[in-house]
Amino acid sequence: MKIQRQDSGAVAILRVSGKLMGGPDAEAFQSVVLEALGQGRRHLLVDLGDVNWINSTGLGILISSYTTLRKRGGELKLLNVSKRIESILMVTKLNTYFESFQDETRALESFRAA
Amino acid sequence: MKIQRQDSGAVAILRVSGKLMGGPDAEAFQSVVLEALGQGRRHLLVDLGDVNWINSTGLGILISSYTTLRKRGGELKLLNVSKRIESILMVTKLNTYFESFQDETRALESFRAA
Amino acid sequence: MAREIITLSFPSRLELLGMLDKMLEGFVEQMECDEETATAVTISSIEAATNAIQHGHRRDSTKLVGMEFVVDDDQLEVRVRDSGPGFDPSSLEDCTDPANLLRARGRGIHIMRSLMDEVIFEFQNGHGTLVRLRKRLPPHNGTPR
Amino acid sequence: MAREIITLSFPSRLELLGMLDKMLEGFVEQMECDEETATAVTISSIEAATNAIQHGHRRDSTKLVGMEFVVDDDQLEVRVRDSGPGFDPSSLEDCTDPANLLRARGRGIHIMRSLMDEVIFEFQNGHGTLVRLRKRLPPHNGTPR
Ligand SMILES: Nc1ncnc2c1ncn2[C@@H]1O[C@H](COP(=O)(O)OP(=O)(O)O)[C@@H](O)[C@H]1O
Ligand SMILES: Nc1ncnc2c1ncn2[C@@H]1O[C@H](COP(=O)(O)OP(=O)(O)O)[C@@H](O)[C@H]1O
Repeated sequence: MKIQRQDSGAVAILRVSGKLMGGPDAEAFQSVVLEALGQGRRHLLVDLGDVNWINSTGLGILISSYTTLRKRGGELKLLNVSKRIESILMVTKLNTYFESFQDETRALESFRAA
Repeated sequence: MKIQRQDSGAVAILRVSGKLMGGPDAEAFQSVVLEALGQGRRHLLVDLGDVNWINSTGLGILISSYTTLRKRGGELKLLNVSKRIESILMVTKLNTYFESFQDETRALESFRAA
Repeated sequence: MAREIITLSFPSRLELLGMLDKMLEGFVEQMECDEETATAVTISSIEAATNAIQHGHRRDSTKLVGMEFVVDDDQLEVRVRDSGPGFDPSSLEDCTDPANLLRARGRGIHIMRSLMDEVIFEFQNGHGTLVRLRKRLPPHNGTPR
Repeated sequence: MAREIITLSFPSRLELLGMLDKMLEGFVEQMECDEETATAVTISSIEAATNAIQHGHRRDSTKLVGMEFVVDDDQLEVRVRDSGPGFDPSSLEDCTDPANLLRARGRGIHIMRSLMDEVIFEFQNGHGTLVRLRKRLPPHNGTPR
């Protein structure tokens, strides 16, 4: 897993690539999230477009970050979710928590509207 | 393996996709070549850009077509050869027979210049 | 077509799940099954292998995870074997219960059960877990899968 | 790191070579080896498996091709096993000889020998062929391959 961060107002966009599968990825992800929070980014838009691979343990990483942000009044939304990740979100009912977008501009606007 | 044919003067461009590995592919390829020849296309430009997979048996398909064309005064050239196919052509010294291009316009011009 | 079996075994390292994923991609591709089946088989096999590595073998790379892909005309069965302590499937909590929805873990088996037609666990008293994941296949056009 | 072995077995059908290719892609990716090694291992393994299917088993899908990927710190060995009649490697013609250059076949073993450091054939008197393909690995940075 690799993460690149790019900010847009109060939103930190995290562009994730590679595999998202728990273990060491969990700590790496968490530390980027905490750094963004520390620098005043309350919201997170996670771009999964280059994630070719996720399992339920990787999903746990997103959930932990979601919980962290919610405590501070922030939101976590997803961008460019593949069919495969969509399937996992559906059967676990996590699609009710993670709002998901295919268009970056719209995703960013949705944070501002909130 | 799938083949799409597109003509440009005396050159038939064959856009191959999928796997090229002998067996049934050999007959399918040969019949497209014979059809093109029958319709007055003496030269062949084989676009391997969408071939994700080739083995030495698949190489044999290209060689048979090359031989068929040469007998009728035609040429066979390659377009968009991947690193992997390049490696196979190198170690088998077949790069001395198969001229190879990354640019379609140049490839077509090379037939006209001949 | 007669039954066909493909077998794979690999050390218990999470890093090897990427290789398994690629292999599954090639496997479902050559089976020419529909996309829903392909996604279900791929995701579920990886969940079961993840559990074998993490819970069965506690990431001890000297222990091997064994997999079998058994293709019949009308169904596909993926078997995942580890030599760990086993567990009690009846004691699992429902991860879609609102109270559990935001837990970081506990979704793998639910995902398998949701995507596959049948998920069977077999245990050999402390000698390992065998997970059998079954998916029915729609009638096929006669060429080998 | 201690020696690691991944094993795979599959019916003798050329269509399954696509799956093998994908698996190899994932395998070399997680080994994090250089591109030259990755290409060599992938191409050579497929050539050896093609021969096992075509020459060893004459595409009889009831016969299984067995493969082992043995990773040590300093080398990688791919073993490909069939139960066919074997052959005499010393009688092969040189496919790069101008007289043979335009033959449609006879390049597989040459390709393996060109790309790998060592190619060893072992025969068991009509009980099969074992091809061992070896590639030395450059010193690694200590993380598991
Ligand atoms: N192969 C296995 N060996 C031992 N225990 C297992 C195995 N698979 C699952 N379990 C147990 O079942 C629980 C639920 O598994 P699962 O639904 O996949 O969620 P998670 O792996 O995220 O905990 C695990 O936490 C573990 O206790
Ligand atoms: N596994 C095998 N079992 C039996 N014969 C084999 C095997 N591998 C190779 N051979 C023999 O060696 C010859 C050369 O093989 P190779 O160089 O791969 O070229 P090709 O497969 O195109 O003929 C084959 O034609 C076959 O006679």
